[in-house]
Amino acid sequence: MSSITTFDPLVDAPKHHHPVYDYDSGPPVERGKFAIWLFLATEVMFFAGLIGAYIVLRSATESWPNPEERLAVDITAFNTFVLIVSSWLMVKALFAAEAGDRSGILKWLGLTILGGTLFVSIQVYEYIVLFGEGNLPRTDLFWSTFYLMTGFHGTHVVVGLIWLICAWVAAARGKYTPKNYLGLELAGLYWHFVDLVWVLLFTIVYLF
Amino acid sequence: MSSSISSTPLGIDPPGTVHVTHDHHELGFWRKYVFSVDHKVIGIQFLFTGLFTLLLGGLMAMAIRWQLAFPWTQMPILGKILFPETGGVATPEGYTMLFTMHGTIMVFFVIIPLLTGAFGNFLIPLMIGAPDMAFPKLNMLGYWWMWPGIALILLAFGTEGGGPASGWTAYPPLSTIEAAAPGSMSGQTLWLLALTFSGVSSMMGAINYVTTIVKMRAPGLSLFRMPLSIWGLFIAALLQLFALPVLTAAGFMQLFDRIFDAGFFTPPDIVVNGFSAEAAGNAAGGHPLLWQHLFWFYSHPAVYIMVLPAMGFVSDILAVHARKPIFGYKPMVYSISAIAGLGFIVWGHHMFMSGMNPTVGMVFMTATIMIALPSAVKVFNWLGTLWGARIRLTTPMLFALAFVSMFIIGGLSGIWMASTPVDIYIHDTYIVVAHFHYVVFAGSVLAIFGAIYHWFPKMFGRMMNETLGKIHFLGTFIFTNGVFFMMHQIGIAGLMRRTADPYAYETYAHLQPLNEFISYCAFALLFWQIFFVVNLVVSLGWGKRVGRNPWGATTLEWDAPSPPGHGNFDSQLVVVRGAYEYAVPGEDADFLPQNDPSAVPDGPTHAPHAPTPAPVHASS
Amino acid sequence: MNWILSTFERLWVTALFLAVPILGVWTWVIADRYGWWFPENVSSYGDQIDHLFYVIMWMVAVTFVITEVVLAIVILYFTERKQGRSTYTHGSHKLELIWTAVPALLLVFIAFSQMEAWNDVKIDLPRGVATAEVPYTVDEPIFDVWASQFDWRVRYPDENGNFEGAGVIESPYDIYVPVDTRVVFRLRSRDVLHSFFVPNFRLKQDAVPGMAIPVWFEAQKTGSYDLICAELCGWGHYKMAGRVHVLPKDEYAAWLATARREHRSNGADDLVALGDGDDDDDE
Amino acid sequence: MSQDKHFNANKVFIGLIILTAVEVAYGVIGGRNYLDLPKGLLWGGLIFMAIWKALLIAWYFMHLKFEGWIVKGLILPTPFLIAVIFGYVLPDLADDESNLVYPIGSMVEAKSGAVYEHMSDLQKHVNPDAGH
Ligand code: HEA
Ligand code: HEA
Ligand code: CUA
Ligand SMILES: [Cu+2]
Repeated sequence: MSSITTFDPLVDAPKHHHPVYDYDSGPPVERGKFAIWLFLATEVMFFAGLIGAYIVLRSATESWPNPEERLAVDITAFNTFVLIVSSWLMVKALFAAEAGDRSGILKWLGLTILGGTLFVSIQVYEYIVLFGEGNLPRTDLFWSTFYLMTGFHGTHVVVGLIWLICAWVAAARGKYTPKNYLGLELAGLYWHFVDLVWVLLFTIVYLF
Repeated sequence: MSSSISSTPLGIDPPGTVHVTHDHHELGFWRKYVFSVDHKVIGIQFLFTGLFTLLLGGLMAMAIRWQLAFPWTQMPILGKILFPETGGVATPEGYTMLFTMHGTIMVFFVIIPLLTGAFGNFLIPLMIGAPDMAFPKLNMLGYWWMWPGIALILLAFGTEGGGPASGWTAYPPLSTIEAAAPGSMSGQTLWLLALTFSGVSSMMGAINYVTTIVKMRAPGLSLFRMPLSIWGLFIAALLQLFALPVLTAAGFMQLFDRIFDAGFFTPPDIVVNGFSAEAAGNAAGGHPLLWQHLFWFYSHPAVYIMVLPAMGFVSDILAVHARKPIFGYKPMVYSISAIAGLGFIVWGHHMFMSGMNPTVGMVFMTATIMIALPSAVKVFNWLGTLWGARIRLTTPMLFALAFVSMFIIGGLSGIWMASTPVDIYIHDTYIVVAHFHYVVFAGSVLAIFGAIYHWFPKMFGRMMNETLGKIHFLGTFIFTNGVFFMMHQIGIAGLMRRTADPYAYETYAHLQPLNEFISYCAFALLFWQIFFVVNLVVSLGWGKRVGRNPWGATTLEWDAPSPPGHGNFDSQLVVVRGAYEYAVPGEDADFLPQNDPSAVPDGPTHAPHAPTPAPVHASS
Repeated sequence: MNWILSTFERLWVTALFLAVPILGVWTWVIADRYGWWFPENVSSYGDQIDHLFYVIMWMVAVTFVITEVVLAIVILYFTERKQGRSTYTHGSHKLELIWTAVPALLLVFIAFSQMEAWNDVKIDLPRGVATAEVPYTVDEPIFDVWASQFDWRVRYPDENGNFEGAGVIESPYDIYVPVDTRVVFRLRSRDVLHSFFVPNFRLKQDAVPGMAIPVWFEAQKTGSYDLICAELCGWGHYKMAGRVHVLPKDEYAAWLATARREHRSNGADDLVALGDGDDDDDE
Repeated sequence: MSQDKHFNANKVFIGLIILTAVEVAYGVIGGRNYLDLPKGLLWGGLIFMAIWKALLIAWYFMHLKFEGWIVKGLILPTPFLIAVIFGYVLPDLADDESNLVYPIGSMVEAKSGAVYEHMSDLQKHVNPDAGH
């Protein structure tokens, strides 16, 4: 092949001791944050799939049972309150991080984790009660859609909690400076997202 | 050490950090070749994994072809492995498992890993002048998440009842009710898990690609200076991100149906092989079509995931070996995006006959037919690129040309199916099979071959043998058409797919000779790949060493050593012009590398008074 | 020497790519002779569908031949022969406009030319009470077709149009319809998805459990035709065959009368039997 | 880090709490137990408040408000795609005119113990309340 240049050590051999460089192109947003928002977009589509299925089955059904008769709206309303509070505490933690007040981070983040744990325990309790009453996913469509959506949200909450705990440890190690607390911010974004999804789920599962 | 860029878990150092490499203490074998975080190694891992699964899928195809040519006769070689208990004679349920596995493996474990996994990983950082992916560890994870998927899907064959048998589309209730088919026992569950794994894998990949392309382009590499390969991979990654989660959700719903008897897709009052959901005390009242909607919401965009990167590679290969700038670069970019965008609103064209509300079908039809438009723009621009060029008929070029030729066929047959009334007749006939094998095998796979021949020197620093390559091309091209063109014929004759033995029907009896011909071509196609395998192996060890830029190409990857060392480039690259500056008048070199500061800056992306090339006479 | 080789290469590649449109068109020309083409059409809307197929075929064929031939020509003329460079251009607005606009027009035309046929076949069906002109409607169909693994059951209503009770006729595999009559029936499934496919009628419709999908056709030629299941429904999918017998009107009436007299289904029971098909004999 | 991310978290928080309270009240009182408002009204109101809350969270707590167009752009396609899903699927599956012999999900509550002693079991589900 005329066009193919053969190997010439002088030009073609890798030059050693070269610096590995890293630079930033494009819009002013940290890679981590960019990626997390991409990830959140996929999460939105995931829940869109689940909720969409529910809405379709639901709105095509005449005899859909009344959720208020089957579910404890009051307890869950309180649970929603808990999650919103923890979301708010998370914001506090971020502000603390921004101010560079480590003990502040630990306090607020700790409370956030507490709130999340409370939420999960209440939901677990709810499940136990419901199972006790013999309401299983196989019982009927109401329950299968219910467990599908709340179940996947629950797992997301647990994941979020683990993430927050890691962030708490990192904070305790003093990893977050007012200049760079992105790690904490990302955990927070995920946590808020979980909260956001719940706001919607609570409405359409418990109140519709 | 992990790649210097990735030294933090998410690669989230403040931008602009300059790390100093620690190249000197060598990595151990494991960290270097197995659990490597280097995008090049990961890309090559994907490549060989993909070729291996391609072989598996291909062998299953051969078993399919044997059964269709000589139904219920003893299958040589493969029969022993696939149907030991019957002494090598296919069983009806065995056949359903065969094409289910063939389709699944080919789509989820061959084409997507090869296009996005192998070439996405290898090319993206190199082509945009980055030292590595944005999140190298995530990248490695993405590769290793695919293996459980492959393992599970192969394991499914071994389970009681055998592998999944409800087609790669897994339509319920066949797929959700265990009594419905032997393959719908644990095999189907494994199938769902396998898909979830591969889904997570490509999710990690996609996030990585998009972040890398958006955040790590070399200075001066504006979006509209990116090579079309990058554009293809970029848009494909976005398709993954927005479509795949819906399939994952649907997959979990099917798992719920299977494991917890949730009944999302199980209508009431059905008795499947003696089994009744209500009698068993399971939930019912769902709707089978719900699955079809959710499945195709992903799987139609998925078919464009399976072709857009290929289109990108082909565009680049054409430009390089035709020594000519891409004709209408921006229209190319816009059409890629348009195809992706439209791809989201046409999934219903797979459901015209499914009992879907026919009025909705009409809307889907119109949207579908419109997708031909951006595709047309691409085809004509490829022809425009070649017109007035100085083509070098290298092996990669031959495969790229083949892609153009074949994609036209596959695409055009799509128009029939897009038109609802015609689809009444041809839905689920072999016209459909012909259609998608033309776009997916004769299109994407040939493009992948071309890409392998084209970037092999960059991957391994050695050329592949041109003579063997051309022999490989000749046979592959001929036999591919022998296999798939004739499928149009049996399709028009009305033969429907997923049929183990059509000849019982008087309508189909006379089609056996043609099916035999197709099968012989298929076997020849398989054996012809020996030239490729030999070429691959020989060139790996003994191929001619090449320099950095054997083809005389302009894009950035050719500025790195072949194979590129750790960190890819000798130094920071600065891009000064578009990706396709070939044969620039008044330059002594007939190509201007994107990062070569000498000579004229960016040529105009549109030369208003360019000499009008002649396709216009042809196409009007 | 080298020159001969490169010329040879150029020629065989051109020939190869030129063979695609030539052989392609050729196979479609001879296809009919070998029965690689549509089976005979005997239904009223079959012509409409075939016609649309041909309309699209001609457009596609022209596009196909033009593009493929241009590709071959390009390879023949623009393969590197002597020294020299390719023309330096990044494209042309004019051309882009042309080859966007022309296909756009074609495609819009294609899209709209489909609507009517689709509407006739699938959307606008007779509803309400049957009359002399319209003997069968969605609400008073000629019969119900029940698909199940792996057979077709046809239930003719009794004299007063009831689909249950002893008067019902249950005919497995064989469907009898009068010729030149627009028959409307409801397609149903007992278990999984199936698809009611009669190639000679150009008729295909999936049967979905839980849905009763109205379908119509009008056979214009007597005879009996293959009924094929076209949606994967399990291991026996390939052998889920039936026959549609198109009888002259009077013969049909006679058949119905005799059937009503003799072949009476015991309604309920064999429907119970329906579910558990012949699956048991595969393992 | 962008430093200017200052907003009054407490205000947003109070807003969320109030909205939740109103929502629950509206849902329960407007629900089937008491007023039994028409579905459209009930669902409309609830969805409106839920989305309002969601937006508050995204806009402030997730400081979307302070992000550049690029981050906003990442999330932007999702509402459109969701609209596409519903736009296509609802008219198909949830359409009264479609040829279902039973309303989807009618098996909720209804559990036909003895299946198919008779053909008319299928028609039964045309009327959802039959069966129990
Ligand atoms: C890479 C994969 C790929 C690609 C690119 C395409 C591209 C297209 N596909 Fe295909 N398709 C599949 C993979 C793909 N498909 C698969 C796997 C299936 C089967 C799934 C299953 O059931 O198992 C399928 C099935 C399928 C169906 C369902 C058939 C059925 O089941 O009844 C339909 C129906 O509309 C369809 C349509 C189209 C159209 C209109 C395009 C268009 O994008 C094509 C556009 C391209 C061109 C038109 C050619 C180039 C243009 C010109 C030369 C310009 C001039 C042209 C005109 C003026 C017409 N495809
Ligand atoms: C997506 C990609 C893809 C690819 C590449 C192929 C490739 C092939 N397919 Fe398939 N096919 C599908 C996707 C694909 N298919 C799908 C989705 C279905 C539908 C399934 C369903 O109905 O559910 C299907 C169904 C399908 C059917 C219909 C079955 C039926 O409905 O009854 C048939 C029948 O002929 C068939 C044949 C073939 C043949 C002969 C090939 C040949 O082209 C294969 C050629 C491949 C080789 C010869 C392998 C060569 C190996 C190498 C080059 C690797 C070298 C190895 C190393 C270096 C380690 N396929
Ligand atoms: Cu019934 Cu296929
Ligand atoms: Cu499609």
